[in-house]
Amino acid sequence: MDFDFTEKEQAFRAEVKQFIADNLPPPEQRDENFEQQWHAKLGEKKWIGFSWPREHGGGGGTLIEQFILKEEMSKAMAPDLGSDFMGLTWVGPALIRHGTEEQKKEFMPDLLNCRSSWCTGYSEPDVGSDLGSLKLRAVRDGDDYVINGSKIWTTKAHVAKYIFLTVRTNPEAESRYRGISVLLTPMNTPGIEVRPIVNIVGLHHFNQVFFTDVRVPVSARLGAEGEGWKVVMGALANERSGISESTGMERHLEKLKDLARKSFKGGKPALEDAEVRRKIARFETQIAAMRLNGLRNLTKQIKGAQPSSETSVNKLLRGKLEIPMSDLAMGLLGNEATGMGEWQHDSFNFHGTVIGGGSPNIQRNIIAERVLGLPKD
Amino acid sequence: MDFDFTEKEQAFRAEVKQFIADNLPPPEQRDENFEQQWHAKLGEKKWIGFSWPREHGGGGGTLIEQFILKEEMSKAMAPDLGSDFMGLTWVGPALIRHGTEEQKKEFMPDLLNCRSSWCTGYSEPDVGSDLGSLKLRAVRDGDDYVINGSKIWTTKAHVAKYIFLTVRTNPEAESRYRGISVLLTPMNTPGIEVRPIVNIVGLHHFNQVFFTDVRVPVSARLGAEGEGWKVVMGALANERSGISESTGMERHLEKLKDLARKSFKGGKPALEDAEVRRKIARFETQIAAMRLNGLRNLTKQIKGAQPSSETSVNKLLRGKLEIPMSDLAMGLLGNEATGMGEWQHDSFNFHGTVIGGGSPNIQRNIIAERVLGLPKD
Amino acid sequence: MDFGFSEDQEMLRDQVRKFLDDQCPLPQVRTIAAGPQGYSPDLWKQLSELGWLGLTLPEEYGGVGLDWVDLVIILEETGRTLFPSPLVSTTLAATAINAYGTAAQRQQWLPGLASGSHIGTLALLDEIDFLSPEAIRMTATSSGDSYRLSGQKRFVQDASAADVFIVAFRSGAADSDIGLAIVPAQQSGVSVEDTPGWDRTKRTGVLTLEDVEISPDALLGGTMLGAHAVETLVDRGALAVAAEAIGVCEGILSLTSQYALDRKQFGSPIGRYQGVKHPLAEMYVDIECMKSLVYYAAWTLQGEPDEAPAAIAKAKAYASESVCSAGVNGVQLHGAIGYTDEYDMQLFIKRSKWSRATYGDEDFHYDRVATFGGL
Amino acid sequence: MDFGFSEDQEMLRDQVRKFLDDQCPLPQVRTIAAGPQGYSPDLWKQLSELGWLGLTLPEEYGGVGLDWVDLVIILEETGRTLFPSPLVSTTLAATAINAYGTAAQRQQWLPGLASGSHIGTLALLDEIDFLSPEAIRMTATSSGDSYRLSGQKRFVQDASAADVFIVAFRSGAADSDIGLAIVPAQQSGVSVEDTPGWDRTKRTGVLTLEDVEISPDALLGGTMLGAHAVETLVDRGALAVAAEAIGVCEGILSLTSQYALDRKQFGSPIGRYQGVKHPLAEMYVDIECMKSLVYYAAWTLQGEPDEAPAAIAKAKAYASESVCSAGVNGVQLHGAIGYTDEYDMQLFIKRSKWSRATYGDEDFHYDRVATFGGL
Repeated sequence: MDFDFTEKEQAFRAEVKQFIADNLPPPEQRDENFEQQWHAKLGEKKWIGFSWPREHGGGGGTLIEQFILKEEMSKAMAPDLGSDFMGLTWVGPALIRHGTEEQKKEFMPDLLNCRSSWCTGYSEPDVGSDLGSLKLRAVRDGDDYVINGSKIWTTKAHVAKYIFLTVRTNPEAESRYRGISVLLTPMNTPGIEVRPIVNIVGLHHFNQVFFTDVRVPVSARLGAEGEGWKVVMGALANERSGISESTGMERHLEKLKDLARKSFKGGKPALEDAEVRRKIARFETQIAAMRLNGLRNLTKQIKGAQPSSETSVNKLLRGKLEIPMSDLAMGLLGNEATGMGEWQHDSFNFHGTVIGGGSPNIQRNIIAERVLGLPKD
Repeated sequence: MDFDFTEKEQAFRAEVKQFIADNLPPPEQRDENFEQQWHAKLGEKKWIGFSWPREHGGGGGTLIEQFILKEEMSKAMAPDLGSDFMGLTWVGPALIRHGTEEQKKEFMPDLLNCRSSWCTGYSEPDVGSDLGSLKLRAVRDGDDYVINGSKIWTTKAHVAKYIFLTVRTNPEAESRYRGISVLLTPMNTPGIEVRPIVNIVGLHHFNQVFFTDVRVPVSARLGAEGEGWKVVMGALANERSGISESTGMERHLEKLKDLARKSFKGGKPALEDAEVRRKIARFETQIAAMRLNGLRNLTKQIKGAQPSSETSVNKLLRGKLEIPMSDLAMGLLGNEATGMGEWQHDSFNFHGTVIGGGSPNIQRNIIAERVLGLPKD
Repeated sequence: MDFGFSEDQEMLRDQVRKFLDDQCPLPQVRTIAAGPQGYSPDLWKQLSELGWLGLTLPEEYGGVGLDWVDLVIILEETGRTLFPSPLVSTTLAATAINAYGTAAQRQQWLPGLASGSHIGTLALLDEIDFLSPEAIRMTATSSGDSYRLSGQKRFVQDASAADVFIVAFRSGAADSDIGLAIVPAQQSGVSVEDTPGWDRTKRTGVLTLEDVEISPDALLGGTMLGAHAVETLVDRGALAVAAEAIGVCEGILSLTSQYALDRKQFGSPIGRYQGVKHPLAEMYVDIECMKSLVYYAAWTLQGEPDEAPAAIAKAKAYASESVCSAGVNGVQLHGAIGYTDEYDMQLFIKRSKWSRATYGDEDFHYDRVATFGGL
Repeated sequence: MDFGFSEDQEMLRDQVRKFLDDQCPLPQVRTIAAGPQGYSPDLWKQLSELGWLGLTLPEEYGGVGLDWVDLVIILEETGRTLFPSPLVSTTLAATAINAYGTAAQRQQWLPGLASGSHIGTLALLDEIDFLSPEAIRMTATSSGDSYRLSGQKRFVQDASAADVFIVAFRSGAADSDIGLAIVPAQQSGVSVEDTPGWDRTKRTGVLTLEDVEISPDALLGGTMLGAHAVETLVDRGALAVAAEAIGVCEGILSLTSQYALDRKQFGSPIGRYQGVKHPLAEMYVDIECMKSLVYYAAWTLQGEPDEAPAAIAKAKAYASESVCSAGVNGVQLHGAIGYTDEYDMQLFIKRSKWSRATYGDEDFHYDRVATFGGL
């Protein structure tokens, strides 16, 4: 057991810090051109797709280096590593494993150069987030699939150029996890219609996407027909330590501490209130545990263990932290809580992130069933 | 809406207070003869079975008067109203509704004079507390029932003279709630064996009771054959406001406040700790709500509403209060928590009362299914 | 002892419920909330005709002469339907004038407030957002018989709609130096700005006074009333918000239970799962407790006034805590749909945050419960 | 960076686990706990032979020269099986002497503690049960080169079993006036009384000193070590108890998960219900977090000593809170059987209360986390 980073890792951390010092302006000085310039610089460093193999245009970084990179970026309030979150998280890893040469040639360069924008089509109405239940039907017709049905909660579908689309190609497959295929589909394909879903804070991120006789060539299929489950799961398995759950929380904790330092409670400084202090200390402790959980999982993954349900622990912790942290902040704000501001916004917005990664109850089911071996309900 | 008690009720409260002042010594002065003398005096006042009709030897008290009586007795740390808790809670009300003249003559006088001691046979191994699932078989043989099987968690079976025994007389009944009968059975009947179950704090209250070819005459049956469910439910319905859940908690709260007043936390008086103060305030608020819930239910019952799941609310609240209250007390005790004493004892013992009345999860199911109409799991 | 509602009270509830369900269902609430005024003058007029506005005022001033137990019935229902109107604010302003005003002040203001031709509100809080009289910092300067007031009052409910403000101020450092002024919106030096907030069914604003004259007949009760008057009004506000919070929770429970019955997963309703049904059962328990505590607190106002502050503190503490968790659980149990603008759950969670904070959150009131309880 | 155990460490765990499962399963734990000594001298001898007693001591004193990460492995397992022995106490006493003792003191005491021929323990707490050096009130009187001590130390772990006590005292009011004395049990004026408690696998007692002489060579380190030494030892104690608490939670989780699989209701295991499976999932999450925090804290002792106090505070705070709720949920999920003497769950909940309180409960340590965190 050794929490010291190697000299190489420490050197890499120093490099990242120096890069940030040289290139990242504070948030208030970032203009509209900033992100593009920033991503160009990241691209030069090969820090977009940093952990992907070099032969696919990635940076060939280790998982630890990737963690260091992400941690430093998060501390510095840098934007995401790349503009196409869905593409980098889902499409790239799946392409590397399952893509044909043509597919790689078509999509990889744009992914790494921040010129792509992908959305992912998983959830469907009345089905929820269980991929095994997906119903969107694709019927083979010559060299095309013909698709009818709809996807929902499709983030950024209204701005994406492509959709990483899961469809059911064989409804009679022996298991409901077979018979699923993945199609790399341009969003401007005729028959695709996007209906916006405005969220609780009035923003448009989600969409419902309708497919009416949409024709997609067979050559757009990623992986073998009926093997879409493996394609999706393989992408999921890319980095599953849950370490990324904690970095955002650390940033959030610092903001909460700042708020507490300047707040009053019962007419006295909030930091004199034993309950406020202990609540924040509890958050700090849980977030420290999340970070260490992530590092333990990362170690296991580096040593070759197949990641399974480990991320559920940190996802659950995050879901259990965000709402109480926001409740405490709103309490510190007093009547200000009825106004507008970052904390007020978060107190609604957190519900999206808490539900988004699979609700706390889903994480609890996963842990109880897959780790503890309890029966399904 | 009127929380004022009537003049008659206020006069009754004054009478109870005066009686207590005249007759109840403080706990430390109560000797071994005290309970017997106390119960004799209660019997003279007709305060044992106080709400039962006068023609059955009861006191003819109203439900409000009964509440006043119980509340004052609890405040004064008086022992129970009568020595035979199970007999008075279950057997008496059932006898009044369903007993034959012979049965009433045989059992009622002893109940009211504290000469009886009943236990109740409901739970069975592998069945839990769901009466509809009970299996203990009674087969009719001439003028007798022959009983084989066992009951478990039978409180006081080792000292009781009689058992209020639920048996299955007809396993082929159309519903599992029919085919149950109640037999008023002497514990010295041949074939009954009692195995003690020692509890978590080393005390013997529970037992498993084994029945091997136990013969009970048909005349011992209370109510019609196969109608035991109604007999039990009728007894249950006697007073179901949940008001009695709160009186004990009020006493407990006062003790907790006393403990907090003399405790230290982080080297300072515990009452300077905002979290300790708020936790106790929250308990006080919840207990106030319990008392008022009880009074609201009592009002409904007096106005003729059939009591249903109302008691579940207070039972659940009690289950949710006892453990956190004990946790706070143990925290205030610091290292003393590892020793012996009332709070330490309670911190284990509460689990008995929390589970005893139906666990919090059972209460939640009852509320969700019977009140909110959600489907059974 | 009778802890139940009378037949008249049950009829009042039926009437209120029918009116709100017919006249202002949630689509209508959205329309009103999206508008600049935040209430419907047309519905406001109808409330006056129904007698809700002067419900607790004496009949001689156009009121109905009922008490706060009856008012609680109305507020539970306006909470359940998220009805947007300055009803609570106007009632609180009228309560202040009725309780502390001179005969002339009552005669001048109460009939208009009861008839709805005037909208009133309290303006108690200064920059320091602490609901204790000691936090009132707005200090008057004396000018002959009059006072002159400058400064800002924040978190003034329905500020933009109000015609008249009951403004707390002080003339000196002592508790007895606290007074309340009746300040008409059109008086010279008075201005109002709306404060943006997420719950558009409840409007809040900032009242700015620039050298506003408080003549002797604008000084409520004609004298400095002292800290106790402010505490009493804060208590009334807390009780009103707690009563509405009951309804908010009932709305959430009903919406979410129905969703749990309708929404199927693997072929059966999600309400089957204990992970769903247990939080809903807890919500029901909370509602029962809130009702008990709020009804009792409302009764104490007439029945046992010395008990009222402690009873109200308990009611608002419990209500703040419960409405907050009902909002959170309501959204969580809905999943993604609860997080959308088009589904009504979002209206309720927004109100839940408002209800928790307004007139003191759970910590503020639990601190009071501890003190009242001898700790 | 490698946040995993080495092969040697995994082998150590296997060895410990096998030994405890073979030599001291729960029926044997009950027998030992029912006895007057509270530990088995026979097993104690075997621990010494296995090297557990001197695990972290230098080899020159008969130790194994490993570190606290290795010790944590043993303690997780002794926690899981509720193994009753003065292992933690003896380790803490030896740690004190090894860290602060003079060469002569180390030579005199460590070989005996490593071989198990001596049992040691810390005696830090006075009447005032507060784990801060400022609460040490036992004050020495000077007598030539020596000190003389009178008074009582409470909550002394394994007091009756111990041959030697490390006693905290002060010679003046300053933090620097705090010292530690090595007091053999057989010294004149020393007496011990067992304190009854519910968890008989952990023994506690009161140490009474009546005018006991502390000669210069009995003064640990030959000097007044100051408050920091006491704080360091409290931290070690907290870490040891937190490490055992991991095992206690694992024991509860395994017992309760098995019960949830075995126990049928309406024909299917109760582990199917979310009301059962969700608390068990939470227990698993707590265990993972405890492990992360405890392993890291143990590593800081060598790897980043400045970080150790904050890391240990987090570990013990989380452990105290989790072990307490694991005990409660373990019993509750078992239902009535969890409340019986014959079922093993009762042993675990009793230990959980002990683990929560000993060397500081969650509030004590969260208060420290807040301070360390800049609040």
